[in-house]
Amino acid sequence: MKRIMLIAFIALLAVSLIGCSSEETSDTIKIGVNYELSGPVATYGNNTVDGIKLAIQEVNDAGGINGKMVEAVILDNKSDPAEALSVATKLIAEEQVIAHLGPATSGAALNVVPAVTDAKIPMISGSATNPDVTVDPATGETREYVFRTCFTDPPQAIVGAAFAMDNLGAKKVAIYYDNTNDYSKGLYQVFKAEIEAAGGVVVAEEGFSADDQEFRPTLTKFKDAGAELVYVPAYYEKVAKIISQARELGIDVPFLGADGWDSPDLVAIAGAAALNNTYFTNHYSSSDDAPEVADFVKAFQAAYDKTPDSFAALGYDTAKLLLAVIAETGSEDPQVITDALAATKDFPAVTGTLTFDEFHNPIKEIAIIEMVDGAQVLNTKIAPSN
Amino acid sequence: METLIAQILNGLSLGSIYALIALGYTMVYGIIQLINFAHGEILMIGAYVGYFSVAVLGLNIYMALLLSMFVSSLVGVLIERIAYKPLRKSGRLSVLITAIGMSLLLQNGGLIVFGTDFVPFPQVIERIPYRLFGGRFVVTSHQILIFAVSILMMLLLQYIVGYTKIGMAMRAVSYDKEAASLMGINVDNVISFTFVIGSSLGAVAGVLLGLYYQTIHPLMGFMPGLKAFVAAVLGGIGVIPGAMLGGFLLGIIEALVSGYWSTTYKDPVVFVVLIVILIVKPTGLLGKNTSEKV
Amino acid sequence: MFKAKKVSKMFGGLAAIKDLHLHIEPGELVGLIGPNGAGKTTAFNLMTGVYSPTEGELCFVGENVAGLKPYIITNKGIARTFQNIRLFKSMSVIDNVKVGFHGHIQYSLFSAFFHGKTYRTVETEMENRAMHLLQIFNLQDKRDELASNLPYGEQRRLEIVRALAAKPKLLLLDEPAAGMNPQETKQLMALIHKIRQDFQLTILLIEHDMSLVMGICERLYVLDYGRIIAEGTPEEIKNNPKVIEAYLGEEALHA
Amino acid sequence: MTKKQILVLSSTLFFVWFVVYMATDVWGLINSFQQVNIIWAGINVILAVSLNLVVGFTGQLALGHAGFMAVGAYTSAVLTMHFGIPYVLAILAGAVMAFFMGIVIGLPTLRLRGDYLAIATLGFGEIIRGVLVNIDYVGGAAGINGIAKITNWTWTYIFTIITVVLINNFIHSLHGKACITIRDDEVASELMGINTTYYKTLAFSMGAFFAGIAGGLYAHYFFMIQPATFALQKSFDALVMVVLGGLGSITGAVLAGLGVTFMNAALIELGAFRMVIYSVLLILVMMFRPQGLMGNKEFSARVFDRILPKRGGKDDV
Repeated sequence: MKRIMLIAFIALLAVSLIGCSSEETSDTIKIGVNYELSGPVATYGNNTVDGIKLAIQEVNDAGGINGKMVEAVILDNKSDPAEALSVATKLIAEEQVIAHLGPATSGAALNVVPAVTDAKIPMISGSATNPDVTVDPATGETREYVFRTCFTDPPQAIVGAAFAMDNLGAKKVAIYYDNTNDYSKGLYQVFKAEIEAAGGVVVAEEGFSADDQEFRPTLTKFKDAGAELVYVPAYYEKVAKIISQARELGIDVPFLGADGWDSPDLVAIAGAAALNNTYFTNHYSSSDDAPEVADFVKAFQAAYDKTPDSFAALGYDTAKLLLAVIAETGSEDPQVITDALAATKDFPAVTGTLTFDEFHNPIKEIAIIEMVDGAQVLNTKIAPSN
Repeated sequence: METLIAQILNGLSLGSIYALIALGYTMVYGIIQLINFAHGEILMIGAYVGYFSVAVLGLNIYMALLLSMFVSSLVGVLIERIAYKPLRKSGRLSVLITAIGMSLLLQNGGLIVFGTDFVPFPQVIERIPYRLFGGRFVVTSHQILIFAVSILMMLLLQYIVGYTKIGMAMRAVSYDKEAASLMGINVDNVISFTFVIGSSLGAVAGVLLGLYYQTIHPLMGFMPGLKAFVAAVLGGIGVIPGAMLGGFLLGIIEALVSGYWSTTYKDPVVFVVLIVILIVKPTGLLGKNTSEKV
Repeated sequence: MFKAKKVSKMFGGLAAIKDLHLHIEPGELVGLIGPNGAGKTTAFNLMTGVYSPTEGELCFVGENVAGLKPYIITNKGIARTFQNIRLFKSMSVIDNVKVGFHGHIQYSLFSAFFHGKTYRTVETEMENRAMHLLQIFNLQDKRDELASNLPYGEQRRLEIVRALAAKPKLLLLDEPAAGMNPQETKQLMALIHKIRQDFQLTILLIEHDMSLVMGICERLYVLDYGRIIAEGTPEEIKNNPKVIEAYLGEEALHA
Repeated sequence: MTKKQILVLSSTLFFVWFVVYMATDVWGLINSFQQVNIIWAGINVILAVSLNLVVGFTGQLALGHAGFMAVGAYTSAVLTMHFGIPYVLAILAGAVMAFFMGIVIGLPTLRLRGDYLAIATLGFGEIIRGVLVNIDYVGGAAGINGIAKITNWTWTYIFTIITVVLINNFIHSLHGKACITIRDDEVASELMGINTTYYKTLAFSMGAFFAGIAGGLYAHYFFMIQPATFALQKSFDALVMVVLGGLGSITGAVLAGLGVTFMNAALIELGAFRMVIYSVLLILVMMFRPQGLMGNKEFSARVFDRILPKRGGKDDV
């Protein structure tokens, strides 16, 4: 029994140990970056952070903001919501950042929200699509300090469904979504509702899990169900495999997806031929000739020797937006920055001209990208109706 | 009926991959009764070596395979010599925990060295779908390749273990290490040789997995490795044809669960099957009964 | 007290024990001897439930115990020691003995978690009884040593103490004198005699040391190739030609 | 243990609680990051000590600890959110649920030899996760969000102390010793009249019970739970703590639980490198000190006797 006393002492010791953290006064502007750099969704985090780093590098190369350099404190949340909260508190309490970027996934972002709200620090996620991230579902009120630069699930799925029915003339669709991913599930639910509301039929719907590589059994099922279009709201790596396996099985119907498709690796994995007759909704196209997009793609390629995917673009936009607001207000007061962020209007982002609505969601045009012989071709641009 | 056959074909192709990985597990387990948790990671290393040989060194696929088998064997033997060998006399628990540690180390080391992105694997062998019976069933060139390789490997292993001198030494070591060493068998070398074979098999599986599923990733070995182990247990661990049988069965079970129920129940079902097998026939379908010495 | 009827044990196609017949009367001290590999330990394993016999009946105090789990058989009153000592190495000497009490001194799980009054009274009682047993075997000074740190002879003695703690009616000793010098063996013989008296035990022992076997056993069974080839008093066995052949055969093999 | 020792012990425990409580809630000395880590420390100590009961003391390599944590977390979260059950009751209910799952899983699988058990329990953890992903009532892959944040320093401390004391008591009882004999020599144990299956299942489900408590604490602090949180990685984390601390040492498990938590916090900037460090440590410990850093030693009571003014009575633990 007595050893418990020792334990108690050690607990005390530990408390005093973590009590002595270093306090440093800095003449830099500190931005907290809390992303998934390891663990199952490390790809999203790493690509987003590449974009963030590029944006900060550009600002610093141009002399910083008001003579101060921008310093990003980048920490890994291991793709774990609890760890994300831990990282957020570290950034806020110990690094004393004035703004918080990330995390990538909605689950982790939701876990961070109370911490930034308590500390009154603005937070922007580049890819947390769950509507609850910026709006408290219990009260229906917008969370004052939380913003996102990506779409929420509904607009993309609504536009996608309309495109499937009207432009591609598909009445019978199958949906194949990532059951372990709330982004994917969110799109699936809205898409299904939209299709059914417009008089279409969902002939088959299936979830896969993040570890899956073998999709033939389910695709065989879709084939038997007579689907005229397959909606795959997932990330490019799975999408590429799904489409190439489907084409091998002789499923020639169009495939439709969302911004998670956007990566040069989509073509590298699936091959150009398999991707013909596939479409996805996106904020932008890396083949877009708008100057912001072209410059960004060029700079990104120069820095990392690869083409940016949508995570990188959103990360870049997120950081650029924040830094622009800081520069504009000339203030390092988180409250001032928060208020200015909420008032953002027509910010020229790579992923489309950005205006925040009352729910802190961006209003952007949605582009429909068609894959033609391995190249992304802008099929049409649609402004979401809601 | 047609769908059923199509699904069984789907299952067979997945199953040949499990079988190929399971052979490696079974080899090592058969000789030193160790679940080499790091086998999946050796597979991953094999896949990356294959990738670099093709994409960076510009070697052809056969040279890439050889190089990847060589490097994987080296890693396998190193792991055995550094981490497992010193523990040969300590309890099972220690070795098992070390194996888990190795697996974690290689996974996380891989994430740091190779990055967290999925790397597209160069499609050096063309994917040709063959449509049978007017397109009702589809078999691709890759599926045939993997199926053939796994059968070939099984036969080769059977031959090595059953009809060669080193195979006899391996069997002797698996029965009784001490007696084997008294008979003049160099036990260390035999165990190393086992790891060479197991790891080479892992490398082949890794490269084929890369070719077949088009990407590689530092964590690519873990889940298939685990499933393959389940397959090995299902068929009777330590029994070479058992690994094969278990692999095919597991693949077919997964395909049928995905096809007739839901993909998301596939993994739970696989593990339920494992637990049931362990309870009903712990030695697996083709396994032999052994009892503990007192 | 104990009867084995037509007991056989097959491993694969091989019979380790074939048609074993044994009977032990209450209070007897019986020896089981035979050349190496004759199946003596296998016989013990069958009697204690480690193996279940392929066929045949094992009766203990009028009840068939064949195929029962080892812990049930132990709790019915058969305890044993092992040829290659199997103490609980990471436990202290006294804890090894306390574990032996397991089947007949207990308190509830609740007491175990909350260390209430029953816990304390039972623990004290066990402590006293364990010390008493250790004293008989002259191990009382080692009570807090780790079992694995004891010298070989003391480990053998501790195994017997642990078996006694299980309050057996029948005690099976598997080569209790193995590795002991003549002096120690002599002491052990005296000890076995003493505990048989004090605890009213029936004892069956396997032994290689002929002086010990001939010295203390009242009756002997000789096992060869899994079969009983002879039975009788030490005098009878000494002169039994079959036994001599079995042993000589073995010696010839060794030479 | 004498009355005096109990007094000193409980006042020390109270003092620790009081100091941390004041530092957090009144003096404001402990910032939010440190608070998160203190809660983690408690949860990790519970996980390490409870898994040690299974792996360290009973010698059964179980890799499904996170699965039981998930059962506790989900059960307690559903109870507080949808049924308005009070916090403490909900946590206990979660633990009881985990306990029963432990029996259901343990009874069949614990008959298996060590290495099969590892795989079977690992598989079980995956089954739990796979099933949770498929249940829409608990949010599927997105999990449950908006659980009341009730867990605080006081609750964590109480549950941690209770866990450590109870498991410590158990280990030093006859029942606990029966478990240890299984680790030392399962055959001999059975031949000493010990129903090994019963005790293995008991240790396993007791471990599950406390893992369930850890899950309940977790759910009501991080207010959101997802199946992915309770993946294999969490089970491995717990195993790392047990191995580092010492297979079969309560003190070791407590130290490792605290140590790993604070190391995690201190090395947060290393990101993915942390896992490499842990796995290397795991291997090195197995190679050079297979019994773990503390081995099966506990902190000797004598340390305290020296601190105390007068030597107390005989130590009963």
